[in-house]
Amino acid sequence: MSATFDTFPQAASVLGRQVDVLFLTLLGVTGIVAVGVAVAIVAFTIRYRHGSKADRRNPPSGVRWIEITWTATPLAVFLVIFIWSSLLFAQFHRPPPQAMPIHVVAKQWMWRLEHENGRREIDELHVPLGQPVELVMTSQDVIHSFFVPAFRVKQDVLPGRYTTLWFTATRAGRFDLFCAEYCGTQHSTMHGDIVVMRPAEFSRWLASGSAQPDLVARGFDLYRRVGCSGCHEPTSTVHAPDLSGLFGATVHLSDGSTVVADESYLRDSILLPNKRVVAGFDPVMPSFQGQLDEDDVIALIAFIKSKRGGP
Amino acid sequence: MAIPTVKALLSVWLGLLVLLGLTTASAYLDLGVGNGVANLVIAIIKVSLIALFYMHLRHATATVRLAAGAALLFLFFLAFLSFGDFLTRSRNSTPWRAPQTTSATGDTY
Amino acid sequence: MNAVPDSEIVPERVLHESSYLHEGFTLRSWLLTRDHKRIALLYLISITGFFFIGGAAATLIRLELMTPAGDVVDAETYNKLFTAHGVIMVWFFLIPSIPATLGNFLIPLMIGAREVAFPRLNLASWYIYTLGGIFVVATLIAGGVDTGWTFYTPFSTLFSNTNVVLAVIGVFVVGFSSILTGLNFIVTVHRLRTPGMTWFKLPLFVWAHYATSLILVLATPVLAMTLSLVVFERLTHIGIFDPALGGDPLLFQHLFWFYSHPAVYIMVLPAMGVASEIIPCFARKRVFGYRMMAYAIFGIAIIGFLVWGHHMFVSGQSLYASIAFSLLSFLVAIPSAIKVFNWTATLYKGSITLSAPMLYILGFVGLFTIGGLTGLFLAATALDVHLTDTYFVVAHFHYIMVGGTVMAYLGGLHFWWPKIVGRLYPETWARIAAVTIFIGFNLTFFPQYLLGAQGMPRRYHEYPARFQLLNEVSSSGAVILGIGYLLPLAYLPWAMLRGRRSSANPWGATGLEWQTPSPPPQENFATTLQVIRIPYDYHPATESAESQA
Amino acid sequence: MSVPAEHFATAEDQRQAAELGMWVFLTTELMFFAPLFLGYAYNRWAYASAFAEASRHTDVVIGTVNTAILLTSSLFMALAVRATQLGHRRPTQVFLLVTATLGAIFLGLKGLEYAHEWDEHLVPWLDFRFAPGNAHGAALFYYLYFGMTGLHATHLTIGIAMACVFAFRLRTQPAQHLRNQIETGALYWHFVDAIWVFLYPILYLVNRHG
Repeated sequence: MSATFDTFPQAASVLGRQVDVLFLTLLGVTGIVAVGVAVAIVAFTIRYRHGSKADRRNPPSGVRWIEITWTATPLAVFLVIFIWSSLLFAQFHRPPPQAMPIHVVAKQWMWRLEHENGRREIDELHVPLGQPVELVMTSQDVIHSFFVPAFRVKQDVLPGRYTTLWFTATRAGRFDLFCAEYCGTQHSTMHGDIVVMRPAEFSRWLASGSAQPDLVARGFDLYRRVGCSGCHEPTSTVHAPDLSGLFGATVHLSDGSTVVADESYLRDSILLPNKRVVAGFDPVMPSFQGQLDEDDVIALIAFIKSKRGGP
Repeated sequence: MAIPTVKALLSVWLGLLVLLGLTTASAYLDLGVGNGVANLVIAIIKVSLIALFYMHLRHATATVRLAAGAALLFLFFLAFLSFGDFLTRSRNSTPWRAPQTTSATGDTY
Repeated sequence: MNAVPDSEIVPERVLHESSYLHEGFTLRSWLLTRDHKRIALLYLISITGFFFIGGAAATLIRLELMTPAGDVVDAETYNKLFTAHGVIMVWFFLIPSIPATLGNFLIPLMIGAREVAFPRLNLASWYIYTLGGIFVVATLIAGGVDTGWTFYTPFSTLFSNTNVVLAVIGVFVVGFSSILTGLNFIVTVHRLRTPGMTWFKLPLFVWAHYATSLILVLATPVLAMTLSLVVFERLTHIGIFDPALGGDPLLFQHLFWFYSHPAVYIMVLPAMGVASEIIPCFARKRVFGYRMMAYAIFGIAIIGFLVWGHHMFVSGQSLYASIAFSLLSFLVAIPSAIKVFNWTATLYKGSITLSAPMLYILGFVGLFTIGGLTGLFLAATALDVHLTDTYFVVAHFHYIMVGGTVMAYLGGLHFWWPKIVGRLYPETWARIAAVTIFIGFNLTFFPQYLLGAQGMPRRYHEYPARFQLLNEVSSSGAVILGIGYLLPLAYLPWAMLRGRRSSANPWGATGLEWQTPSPPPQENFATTLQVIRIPYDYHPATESAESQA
Repeated sequence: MSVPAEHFATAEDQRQAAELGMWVFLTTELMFFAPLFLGYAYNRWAYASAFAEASRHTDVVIGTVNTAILLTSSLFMALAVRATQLGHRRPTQVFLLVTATLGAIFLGLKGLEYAHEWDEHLVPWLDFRFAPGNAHGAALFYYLYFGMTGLHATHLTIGIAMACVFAFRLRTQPAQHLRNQIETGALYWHFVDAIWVFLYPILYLVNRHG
């Protein structure tokens, strides 16, 4: 047993503190109900025990206004909690635009994390204090779940798709990272640490380490090497969509629908190109499934993101 | 219980075959979304004919009708709520939240 | 709801000899019986066996978790243990527990019928259950399965190297036994009620089982097909749940929880039915708000179908769907709350005796209340993000399924044991067992709420050392809980052979099942009953006065 | 009227119980198909163009003829029920046998169709070949196609066996003795037919004009 024993350790992220306020409020409300029911049961059981002289005349077998009251009151309380919780939950799904992106690839049974400048980590993630960080995550095999109890965040990491999670750490230090979705034999050993550092310290840390090409550079290299440039360069003779300014834009598809070109869309377009074809183009792009691993796809997406459009 | 006439049974059968012809023919016209809708509507009419006349739902007790309808209702629940997920998955933002301060390079979410 | 049978008081000895237990003593007379009462006993024996197999797995799990390191069993064995525990307890104990034993035995008796509508199907359902059980036992013998009871894809389809197919076939098969039981109950309640037994004279036990049956027939087939697709996908390496092919694992989760969330209500609604019989009887008072109770049962059954997505708030489900499911989950809590309040109100101005069944049921109400209230934390999206997949969830559903269902099941077994075997259980032992189980249960599972709130994930073979103290408390509690469960296993069979003879109606209860001798004759009732009284026609004031006189 | 089982007060009670029981069973049957329908809807939405193209590779002639055959078999089943209700033994027997024969023809044609699909490499887990761009979606389409039609064929086989057993029993028993069984069995038959009515457009007619 460790030295500290905390029934409810303090949250170390911006949203985590708001979660705790909601948690404690709901704990108070439900505690009152639980104690109320328990007291009523014990009191009735003693007062109306068989043979006691309590007044039992006119026992009620249903009183309309009481029943309405104890239906409507919980309903009202629940609605308040629901709205409060949903507003908070929506924030979990809306990372601030300036959030620092980090790519996460989970596999049995480790976490691989990659910073935008190409610095990679395994089972350990360094993040700056007080700055929003957004994780774009995918899995190479089964479903995992990225869980940092101190930040009150958790998000399943799925194969074949990106999910995102964001937080802003409010305390420096080391925090547990768990895999929370059962993922096979060594599930319980798939943990790591989140290291929250002061921004200056973090910048130094980020710049250090073995020099590697950053994601965009790696993506550009792949872009030419696997043959994307053969069709997607504006000078190409093949009729293929231009990638400049694509990221974040609204894309019109051949079936008449529209989609915002986010990471998931780009990922699908590389690996399953015929799933969603852009309007006005023939479905001629080959699938790159099997040729590219998750890291490659991440690098390509980083490159496409870097190709901002406009003058 | 009422025993149906041969004539009634035959008319239903003819109706079913006509509807089959309709659904097949409609498939060869380009109606856009209309193709799927037409197929589905005709299938529902056909199944209703079968249920009402061949399966005697027309004369059945309320309980039996309820049993026949229950599965459809719960099938609808299943489809409605799971598609509620599938169709809204790519939309990350919520309309009721105040927009975040956009960064210089544009709001991508 | 009392009836006026032709022969209320019949010499006890005479009837004893013509009871359903005396219609043949050969194995054949049991294995080929179509008597719903005997089939109930067949189920009772089978599910008790599985309860102790599942319990053995739980014992090993708690033993492993005594220390942070994985030192008792290796990781793979641990995973197989919690999978076996889940699969067996969910499908081979909890789902059939109250419906297939007490429900089978009592529903025809409570509505004044001689049999269930389809006696042969009823027997077939037990054989199908047994066949499913054989597959699961075969899975264990072949080395077990390590997917967790949820069989999440793509782990179950492409990555697990264990006996997934065998286990899934077992669950698939046992599903059909549930379906047949549900079908039988629905038709029985519709078509075999005795004259005068209108819907609003039905005991709430029957209401609860009717609603449960609806869930059984509507949800179970979805699970059966979903699991078939998992097997197919595993064998052919193609399918709609496989992301490598562009399939979607969330599709599996939607389908799985479309069954498995309502399955929670399959487990707990019958328990509510049992509570609604026992509380009025030992409070000598009409159940408070009978109609509201009946509506609440139906509300739970139907809204319970619309909340499955709250298992998927962090799964990658869309934000909008999550919020909708969250709202619906809060709504389903309302009828549950109504039921707790109504049971409590039933005690007011009653004349209360704390016999063993009542002790179990008061325990049920308390534990179900805690389980239900903590469910609100999980229905709240923002809190669920932190709490889901931790021990908080484990504690929550054990409060509902073990604290709720198993307590009520045991309470019901005690309450109707005199009816089932014709003899009384030993009251003192039964009270000791009830209190032991209540204490042991809370010691085992309350610490798990704290563990979950602190962030300990579930299904962990080893864990950080700071979680050890609470795990030790939990494991110690499990010892007390285990002893508590062994007590009835000893004294209930003993009572069957040596207990005091019971009269037809030892509790002075009002249900029709008490209007026939204990144990009942094969045909249940000598004559067709005519129901004229309201349900739960108890009179606390006069009864309490009589006892003082 | 046959003598009711002892726990039913009257034969009419028993008949109604059997009818309700069969309807409840059909409810479970429909829910059993539900994951296939949902899986189909999801993937048709996700892979619209692949599903359209894959559907064009099905044999629409056999599919349409088979639909007509099943609808006709339902007519004969309904006629058989009518004959039973009137107590006509021989006609019941004949109608049942015609129904079963039509069902068997359906299965035969279905088998022929499967053979074609095998030749064209459309069986997803055995040497599946398809135009590269849509291969993933088409494989899922054919996966669901074989799943749904296979499950339907299994149900139909049970239905055929049932009709034959009834026809056989009618050799020695009067029609009224078998009335409950034939009525409920017919419900099952019509249900299997109704499932096909939905399968036909979603498998064969997704995009015929393209």
